[in-house]
Amino acid sequence: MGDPSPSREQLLEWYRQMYLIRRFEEVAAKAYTQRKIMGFCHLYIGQEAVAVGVSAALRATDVVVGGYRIHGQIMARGVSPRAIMAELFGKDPGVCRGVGGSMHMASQEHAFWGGYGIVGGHIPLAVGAAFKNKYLKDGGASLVYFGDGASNQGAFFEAMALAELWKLPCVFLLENNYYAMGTSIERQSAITDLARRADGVGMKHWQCGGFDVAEVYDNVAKAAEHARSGQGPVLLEVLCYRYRGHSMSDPAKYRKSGELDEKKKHDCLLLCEDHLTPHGVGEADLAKVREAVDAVVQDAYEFADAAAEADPALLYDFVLHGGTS
Amino acid sequence: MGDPSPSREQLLEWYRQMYLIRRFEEVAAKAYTQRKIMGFCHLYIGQEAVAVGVSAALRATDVVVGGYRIHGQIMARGVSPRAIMAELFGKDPGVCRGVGGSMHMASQEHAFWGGYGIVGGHIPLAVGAAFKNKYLKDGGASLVYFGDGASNQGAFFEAMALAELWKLPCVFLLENNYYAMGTSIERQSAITDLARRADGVGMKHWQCGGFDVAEVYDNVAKAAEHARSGQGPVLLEVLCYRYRGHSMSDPAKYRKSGELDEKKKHDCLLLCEDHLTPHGVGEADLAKVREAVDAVVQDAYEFADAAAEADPALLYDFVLHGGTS
Amino acid sequence: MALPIAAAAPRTSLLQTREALRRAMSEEMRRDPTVFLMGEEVAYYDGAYKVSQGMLHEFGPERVIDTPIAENGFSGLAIGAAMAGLRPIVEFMTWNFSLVAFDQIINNAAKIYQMTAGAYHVPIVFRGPNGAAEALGSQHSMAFESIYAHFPGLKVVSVGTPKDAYGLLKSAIRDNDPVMFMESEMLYGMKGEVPDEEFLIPIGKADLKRDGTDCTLVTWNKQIHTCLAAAEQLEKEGISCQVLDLRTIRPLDEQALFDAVCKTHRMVVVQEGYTFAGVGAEIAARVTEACFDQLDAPILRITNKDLNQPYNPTLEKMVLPSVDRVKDAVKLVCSRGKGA
Amino acid sequence: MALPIAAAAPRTSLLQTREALRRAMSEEMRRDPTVFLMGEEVAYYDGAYKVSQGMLHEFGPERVIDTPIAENGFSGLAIGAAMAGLRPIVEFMTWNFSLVAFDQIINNAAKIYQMTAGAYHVPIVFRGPNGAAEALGSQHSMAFESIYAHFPGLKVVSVGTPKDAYGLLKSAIRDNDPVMFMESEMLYGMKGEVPDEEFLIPIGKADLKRDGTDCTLVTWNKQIHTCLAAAEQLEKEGISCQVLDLRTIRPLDEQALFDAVCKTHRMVVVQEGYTFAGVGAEIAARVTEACFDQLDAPILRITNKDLNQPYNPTLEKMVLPSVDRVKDAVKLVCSRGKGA
Ligand SMILES: Cc1ncc(C[n+]2csc(CCOP(=O)(O)OP(=O)(O)O)c2C)c(N)n1
Ligand SMILES: Cc1ncc(C[n+]2csc(CCOP(=O)(O)OP(=O)(O)O)c2C)c(N)n1
Ligand SMILES: [Mg+2]
Ligand SMILES: [Mg+2]
Repeated sequence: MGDPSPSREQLLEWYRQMYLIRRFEEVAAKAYTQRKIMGFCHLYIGQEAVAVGVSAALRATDVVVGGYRIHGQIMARGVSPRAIMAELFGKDPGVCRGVGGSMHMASQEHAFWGGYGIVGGHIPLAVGAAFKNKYLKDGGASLVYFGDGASNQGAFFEAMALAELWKLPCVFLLENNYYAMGTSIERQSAITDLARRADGVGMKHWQCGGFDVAEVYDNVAKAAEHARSGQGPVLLEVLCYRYRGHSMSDPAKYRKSGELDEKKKHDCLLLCEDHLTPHGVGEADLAKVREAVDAVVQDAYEFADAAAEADPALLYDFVLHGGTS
Repeated sequence: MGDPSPSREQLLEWYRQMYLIRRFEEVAAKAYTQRKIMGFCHLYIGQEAVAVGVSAALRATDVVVGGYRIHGQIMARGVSPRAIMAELFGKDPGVCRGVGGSMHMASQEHAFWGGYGIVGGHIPLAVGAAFKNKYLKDGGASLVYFGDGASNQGAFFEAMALAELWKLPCVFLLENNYYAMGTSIERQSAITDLARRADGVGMKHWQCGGFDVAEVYDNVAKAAEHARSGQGPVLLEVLCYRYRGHSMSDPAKYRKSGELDEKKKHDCLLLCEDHLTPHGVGEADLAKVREAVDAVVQDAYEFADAAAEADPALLYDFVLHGGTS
Repeated sequence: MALPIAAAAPRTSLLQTREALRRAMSEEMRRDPTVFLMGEEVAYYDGAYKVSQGMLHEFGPERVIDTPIAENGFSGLAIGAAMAGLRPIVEFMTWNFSLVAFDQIINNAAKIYQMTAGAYHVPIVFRGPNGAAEALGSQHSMAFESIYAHFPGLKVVSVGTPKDAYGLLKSAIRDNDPVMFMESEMLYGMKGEVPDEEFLIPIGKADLKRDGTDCTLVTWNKQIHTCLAAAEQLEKEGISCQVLDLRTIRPLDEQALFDAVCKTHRMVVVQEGYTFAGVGAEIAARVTEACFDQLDAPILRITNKDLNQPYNPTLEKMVLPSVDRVKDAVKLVCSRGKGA
Repeated sequence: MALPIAAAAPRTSLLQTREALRRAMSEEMRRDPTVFLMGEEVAYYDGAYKVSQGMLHEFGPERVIDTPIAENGFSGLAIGAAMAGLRPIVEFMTWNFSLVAFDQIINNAAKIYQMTAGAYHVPIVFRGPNGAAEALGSQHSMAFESIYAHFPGLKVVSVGTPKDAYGLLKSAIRDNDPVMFMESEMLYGMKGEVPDEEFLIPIGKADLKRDGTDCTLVTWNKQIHTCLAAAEQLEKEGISCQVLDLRTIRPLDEQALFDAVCKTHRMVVVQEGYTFAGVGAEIAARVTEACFDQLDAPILRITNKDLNQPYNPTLEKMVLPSVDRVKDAVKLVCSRGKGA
């Protein structure tokens, strides 16, 4: 159950994680312009409270499945910035040995399944993880992240219907950041409160804010508890916002004027600072946290830059597993 | 707008059509056991009021798209029993020249698009027809038939979402006959009032009975009017029942005991007779109708039996259209 | 343990293909509690083609699971379950319906092991009847070997006898990669001897179903029987054909193909399904590349005529490979002398 | 009308591929009000790769239509619109996303004309970038010619120059059958001369992009440029290659292939995408069957290594066809003497 008033330590740790994600993404953006990162690079800046709140509310063994905007999601799961940055650089110590890239990162140790580039195509996988939880009665649950855009895919609907029919312990976490690339929510869907998608299959659903990490934490904890209890899955719509373009090549000219500045007033770091003030945490303390994080990210950048390229042998190592049970 | 009290002539014509479908299917069943019809043969017996009510409520130019249980649906559109029976027999004068078969029958003259074997895969096509109605502002609407089983397919969800987003004049007609093959509705879906599927996309929806042809007529007329008005599509769930097995090889042992007999008490022909009684139509009049229909169906059988086989040239005629605009 | 004095012939039973498949699944489910069966009508209905008859009774509804008609959803769910450590068998009522789930199979099942650099793998079997049955029309008659064999990350097995069905399905269930396992509605009732003692047949090994010297017929699934019939008739006409049953389409048993062509110097591939860029093309291209100087004639392909399937049964037969078409092709390649 | 005294060289303009495509679509939309463009981000965003830049402005939101991310739904919708008499152009942001819509394309677009015995046909173009761009990883780098060319009822076009892009897209839009039209993200910015006067290039006709005598390189889309570069280098080494750009994959220009092999007696197919049962296999099998005695060497295929695409750009390049791989293959086939 979500703790209504998180402790000073918890808040500080959340602050650190959110700032880590933000700083990491800023450095990744720089590395992209240096062509050290190639292909796609979808930044998470603005949505940090979601991944951090989610991860805090789940067990380390609960399976988490992400789409393609995953740097923050996998980092919040505990994968090291070094391993993530090296992956972006296509290097051997990358979390997927440099063969995955920005969109395909997974770590079994952290029960993070990736990392999928087909919008919506990853959602049924999480229901499969929840199926296994029920099959083995292991008390686990799964959570899948996806966007407002993905909520138009048939795979999402089928996954919800199956999860609800079989009462599988899965949390469908819809990050509604109001845009799918340049298409605003009212141009992609007749309803804009997307939690209602669940009505079509009779699934429990609600909406919450995605700027306040404590609010995310509470709501995900409630949703996971509901799912784990055997009462069925939950569709949790989290209202959030991405500050950057969809990908590095998107100037995001489609925003309404003033919209971004308006959203930034509720920035997750600011809100977290507000939570921390009553605990006596001031700007000096936070600056120290940030400084430490800056060093971690700089280290990740240097590590990735110096690391060995992905090994050509990997081409052949990962065609087929080859083993048998 | 549906007429609340249909005339004697209208009722008699509906009676004739419903009985025609039933009789046709009985003879088709016989022909199947004689191996004159091959492959699949999905009978419509029990659901006749749906197709007849639907067709009466639509314009001749409105596009109608069916799934695979279509003999009754295409007949209610006005295609001759001869052409349908010949199709089932794989003969040249069949409505699709004997290359379509039971599941693939279409007639441009009757704006009946078929005839599709992939459950749910036909639904987006009808939305495309409605898209054309809106694009050309031609005042038309489209209707698509599908079953409770099909309501689990992603294609259905995506089709609904698009139709509602763009307010396309499409009626989604869900024939809920409580089973998809041997799977009863509560074993395929967490909700059993399937009209609620539309809630997930904010679409208008309601439920009506499918045994009383006048009731179907009224509801479809209302739904089509709503769609045509530009207010958006409608999901209309029609509660009905199939008397026979899913296909000819299905003994339908999955029914609850007594269920079939219970349903038959509301047989569409009986209900229609009840409507006709106040009009002074008695058993003798109805017997005459049935006798005439029996002859039509017998003629269709003989016609199909005597007709030429499908022409081998058709193999090559219909690979590609080949033309240009 | 003392050996019997004379090796007794192994005991066998006459099984229908569906019984052989059922035996394979049931044995594997007894052996390994993580194996389960999922699909439309597999449980209470006993399977649309009765392959899983009685399995619900033995294993219960947690392990023999009826699904709604949502192939994309339940295929993706099963792939996820496989990543999580279970070993799903997914029945497609027929392979035709797998097209709805194509994205899950290609973008997830086939790629996850590679994409995650080995962090996850997908031990799953998709199985069901494949190819034309009888007069099922355009959307229910496709053969899928060529479609799935195109994709690295998948294995494709296609069986034509009860014994192979049994031995290969067991291997497929134990395999740690996604296996597309293709059967045939037309063969479910066909009977054949299957040893009573448990055995496996390895994925990736072709099987010579008939020996011969003049021409090799390469085939699989129900076309084995077309080829055997053609070979028998050709024998009477003085042409000796061997019939090589590939059984596994991907990975292809190259060595068996190369050996065959080195022996007979002529080859005809008999394949159901579309012609263009089909498995027949792959075999012809690959064997020709490797054994160009061994070939006395080009490798011919007998496939479906490159058309969508019509309903009318007579027309349907004209589209499919037939004994006559196979015989004609063999005679054509044999009309070329060695070294001509 | 009097002819000009001397035929003036046709006026041309230097266009990017994306501009050529845009010009083709815009002209056809001006000509025919039933033509419309639909896809993700094609309207307000001007296209993910700016192919449709400015088209919303000219044609308005009724004819240049942004869709939600629902490829299966909007592809089916567009197929229905085509049956109803419109002529949709559907842009896939990349062809990778078409796998989600595979059922609609294969079971509906490709079959409706046949299934309805001609009552309905489907004049539709699906188009978008195809093949690997740069470091987009496993799920965003596939080439789809081989996948779609397998299916009767579809046409497959894959272009590699601005002029061909223009002339063939116009033909595709006017075609009454479903055309899968494949471009390349890597070529959108490439410039080439395109005649100012309107013209069409027929579907089904290959184009000799370079003449030569020793070996024919058969290719299409961006591998044209690999082949041209290889041919240039080989020329200096004394090997003369011709480069045959197929442009249309299905229907295949058999005659052009047969003519080429009769001339050079050696052929290498250079194809992006997976090897197994790819278009390269079809060409090798078909040409070998028809021209066996004309071949001095087996037809070789240079394709993607038969692997899923890794992200790392160096590894990615190792998977794709390259000038060096093409040169090696040509040298290998040319090491065989005529009639050897
Ligand atoms: C099936 C598919 N279609 C299209 C794309 C291209 N694409 C990548 S991300 C994206 C927008 C997704 O929007 P949303 O789900 O809201 O996620 P967000 O980017 O806001 O995190 C699109 C259209 C894709 N990757 N997969
Ligand atoms: C995609 C797909 N999956 C499975 C099938 C096999 N199948 C044919 S009909 C049917 C049941 C359909 O049930 P419903 O939609 O309720 O229609 P009804 O038979 O009741 O008319 C199934 C599973 C199919 N044809 N297509
Ligand atoms: Mg979004
Ligand atoms: Mg039903």
